[in-house]
Amino acid sequence: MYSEKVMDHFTNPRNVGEIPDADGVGEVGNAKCGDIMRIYLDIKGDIIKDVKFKTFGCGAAVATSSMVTEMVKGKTIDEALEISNAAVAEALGGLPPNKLHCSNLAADALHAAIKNYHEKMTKDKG
Amino acid sequence: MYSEKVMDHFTNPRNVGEIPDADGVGEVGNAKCGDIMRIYLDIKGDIIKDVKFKTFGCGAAVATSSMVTEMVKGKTIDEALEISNAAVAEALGGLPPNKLHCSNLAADALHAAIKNYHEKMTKDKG
Amino acid sequence: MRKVYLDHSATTPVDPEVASLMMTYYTEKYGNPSSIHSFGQEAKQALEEARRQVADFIGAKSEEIIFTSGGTEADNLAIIGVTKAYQKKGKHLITSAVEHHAVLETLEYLAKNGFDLTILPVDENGRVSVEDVKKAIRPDTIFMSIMHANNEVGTIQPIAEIGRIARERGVIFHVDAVQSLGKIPVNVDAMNVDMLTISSHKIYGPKGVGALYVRKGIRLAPRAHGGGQEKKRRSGTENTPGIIGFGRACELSQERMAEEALRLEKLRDRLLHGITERIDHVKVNGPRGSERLPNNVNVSIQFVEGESLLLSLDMLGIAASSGSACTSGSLDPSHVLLAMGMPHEIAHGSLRFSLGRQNTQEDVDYVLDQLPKIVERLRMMSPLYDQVKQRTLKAL
Amino acid sequence: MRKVYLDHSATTPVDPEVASLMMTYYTEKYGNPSSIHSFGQEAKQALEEARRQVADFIGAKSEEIIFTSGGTEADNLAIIGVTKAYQKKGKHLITSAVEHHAVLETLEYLAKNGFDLTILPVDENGRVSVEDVKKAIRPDTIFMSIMHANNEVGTIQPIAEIGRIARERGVIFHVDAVQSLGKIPVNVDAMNVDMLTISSHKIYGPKGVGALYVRKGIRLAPRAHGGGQEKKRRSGTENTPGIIGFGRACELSQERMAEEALRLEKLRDRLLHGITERIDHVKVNGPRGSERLPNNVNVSIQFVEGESLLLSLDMLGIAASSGSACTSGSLDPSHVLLAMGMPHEIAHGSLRFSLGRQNTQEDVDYVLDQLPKIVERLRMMSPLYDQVKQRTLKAL
Ligand SMILES: Cc1ncc(COP(=O)(O)O)c(C=O)c1O
Ligand SMILES: Cc1ncc(COP(=O)(O)O)c(C=O)c1O
Repeated sequence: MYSEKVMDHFTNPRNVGEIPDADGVGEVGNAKCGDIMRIYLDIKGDIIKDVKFKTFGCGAAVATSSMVTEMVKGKTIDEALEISNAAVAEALGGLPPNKLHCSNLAADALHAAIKNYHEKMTKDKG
Repeated sequence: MYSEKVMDHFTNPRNVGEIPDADGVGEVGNAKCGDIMRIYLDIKGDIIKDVKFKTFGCGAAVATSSMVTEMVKGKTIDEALEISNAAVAEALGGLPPNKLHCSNLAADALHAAIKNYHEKMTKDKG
Repeated sequence: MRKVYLDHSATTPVDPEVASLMMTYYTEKYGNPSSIHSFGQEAKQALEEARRQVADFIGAKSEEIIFTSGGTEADNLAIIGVTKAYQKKGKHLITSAVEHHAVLETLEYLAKNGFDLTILPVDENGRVSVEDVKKAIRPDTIFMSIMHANNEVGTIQPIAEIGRIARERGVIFHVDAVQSLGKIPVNVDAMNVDMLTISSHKIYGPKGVGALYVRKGIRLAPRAHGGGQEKKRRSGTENTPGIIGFGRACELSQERMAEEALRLEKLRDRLLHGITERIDHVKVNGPRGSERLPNNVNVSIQFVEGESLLLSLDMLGIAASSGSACTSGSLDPSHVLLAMGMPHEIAHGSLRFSLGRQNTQEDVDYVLDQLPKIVERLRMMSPLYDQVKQRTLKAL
Repeated sequence: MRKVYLDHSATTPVDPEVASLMMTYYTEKYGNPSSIHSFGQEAKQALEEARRQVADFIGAKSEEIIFTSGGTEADNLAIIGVTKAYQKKGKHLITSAVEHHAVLETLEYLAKNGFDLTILPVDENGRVSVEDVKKAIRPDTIFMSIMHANNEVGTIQPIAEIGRIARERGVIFHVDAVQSLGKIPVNVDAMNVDMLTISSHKIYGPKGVGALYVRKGIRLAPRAHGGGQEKKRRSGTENTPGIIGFGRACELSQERMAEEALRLEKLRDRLLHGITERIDHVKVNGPRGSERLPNNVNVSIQFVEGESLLLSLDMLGIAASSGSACTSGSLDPSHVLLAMGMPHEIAHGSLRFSLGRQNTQEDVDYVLDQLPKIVERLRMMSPLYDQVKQRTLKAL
């Protein structure tokens, strides 16, 4: 069903956990649908220094969460905003068709975290 | 499909053949239906002295023809008239349900031969 | 790696004796039972012997058995065949909310095509109420389908009572007994049943074979047109090797059932109790004791998702199944768990273990050893579990 | 006793290699392909590999193959599934008089339920005329079903030409290729076909498995409701071992076909000529040469009845089949022979020998040795033969 890469990320997910007092936190999905992804960002200047995730969901949900954290670490915010759900799936060597919708939201969680960071910044400034 | 007794009568049919100048000849069925049975009788007084048959038809048609000739030999005409198609099938240990109609006409052929005998008698007398 | 197959409700291995019997009919006695030569007649005889074996197992007569390609086809044939034959009598149909999709989807298809369908609710253990059945029957009710035992949570329905009511009210009663056959007694007379579906691959027979029992006198419109096999009720060259395998599997099940059910019940309870003892925030789904299939364990493990559990178990050689929506690719988890009143978020984390002949106590203990570690690992990853620890989310 | 099986058009033995492959999937790799654990995924992979093998053999894409329980189900699904999906476009259907019952009876069922059916005649060799096809198509024609090769007399139809016309006129074209597969090339593109039925047990695969090819873009209403297998087009737990056997059987057929067809053609002609040389009053049914299946021999032997011939042959170990009415228990002999203009009385005495992989020249010579004696014996018993000798009945 899943590619080896997906199974690798599911079995040994990278960057699991939380960042206390994170600069940005984003969450998508809900328990009713069976998938929740939460992403924590540590941002210095323009750069994503550290990233962690917590996910409730299927194999694809865990693997895409893990993969997006790998893809984004060390990148600028603008670069991070360019990462799409499709790009995450592709980096994993593809996902089964029925997993492309509800379980492939990791990039959305990332973008939500960045949005949260921007909002905090604006509040801090304001 | 067929009982052993049917197969025995099919393989080694009794009394196949014709009786030249038979006292009675009866035929039922037609080639279109796939079954023709013809029975020849040699009658002395009231007694069926000899009987032969020729049959075009399936295994059941041949076996019932053979069986009826065995059943009738040496019997009186009245006894012969009491033999029914069902009795022939029973004597053979039964027939498959789909053979009980079109292929189980040997007693009818016998009765036709007796009728033919009576007709001849009447003509001779008349 | 150790392999522990605990998905016998999905399918079973073919009994080696059954398989080797089938081999003979694939390669040596391969005649078409419609042929009149010896090859054909030899196959025909074996086919009729299998029909007798199947009929015997459910207390029916041979001529009341129609062989099909499986439980799904038998359910479809029962429902569509009978409603077509009796549609002039009425248009109302009854079923329950926890039926297998082969029943539910077929009835829903009819509901979209001029029939009127009542779907009975179930209680929190998945049981249909006899009172509800009584109330649901109308003068124009022609047909009712209620399963014997549920494939997900193992709930056994009060079929004999429901059947008695159906008979009193002149409603044709179909029962899907795919999951109960071979596990608990199935008898068409004792159960007051008019039609019954069974499937070979759930009882150590081959896949692709099933049967529909149709009580003598019930009319059925055929769905497969052609050579007129199965007394014109199901055309198509008979799957003789498969049917013969099914027949022998019935016979073997019949011999072993009583003893095996006791053995499985012990393993079932050991697994059920072990899980609830070792893992917190776990809910047992379905009834306990004799109202539950002897081989079914179904639990919801909160704050983790079913497919993740399955994949993690699989990596340790344990094969189970789940009522998670992610497994099926739909958004809604198991319709059975939802009908039992379980919230979506908990249903997503459900696991079914279904025990079978090869399973031993060591298998159960292996699961009890591994499952808590898996759950712990997944909960550490779960944003929901945090909230429980912080008491912002309600736990079971 | 010598055993000579000459009824390969009725069914074939399963190739030993195919059978042993199936065994593995019955007893070891027995997972349900819908399960996400390794047992299930292993089965799923093998299932998809089989789909590719089947698709390859007929020049289709994997996703255009729907597995069924046999040729009969595939024919039914094609005809009922497509007419249901397209009934708003028109109600006129076309077929030929020599189709298999799985096609004819299904279409006749539709004709009784609001559709309009044209049944095309055939010539004395059993061939449909392309001109007749052209004339039969009306503006409201939605569907046409013409078989590739006839199961009784081996006539090969001009499918590619008929398909071209169907495409030009926007008529969906279904072909029953159950008898041609593995004997002559079958290619859905070269044949201009939209749907194609094939069956495993005619090509040394297991009984109870078939497939329907449905060209991409053609809509099909499903007939089996349930778990949504086969992309929701045919619900029911997949008969994985059977399907895997079918896949491998296709591959083996593909490898061996060209050579085997030449070998069988020689045996066929030896048998045909041998019979007509050794027995008088015999008619060869169906065309000669390349318009006939390489493995089919069909003759009518006048003044004797088919079932008697079959039984007599069977007692000598020879398995054949007949177009006699007595075989089927109906009054009318083969609808195919009647459609070819043969009188009833001659059709009753028809015999089909269908050759296969195990048959040798010795087998053919054994038949040529025995058949004349049998015919002689039966003719001696036949009241019709007398008449011929007395010249009161017309002989061929
Ligand atoms: C209760 C129930 N009914 C019907 C079916 C369908 O049977 P089959 O798998 O033989 O199509 C199943 C199994 O999937 C089942 O569990
Ligand atoms: C031409 C043709 N179509 C359809 C069928 C039916 O296929 P099956 O035997 O797999 O049901 C047959 C074989 O009986 C056949 O010869």
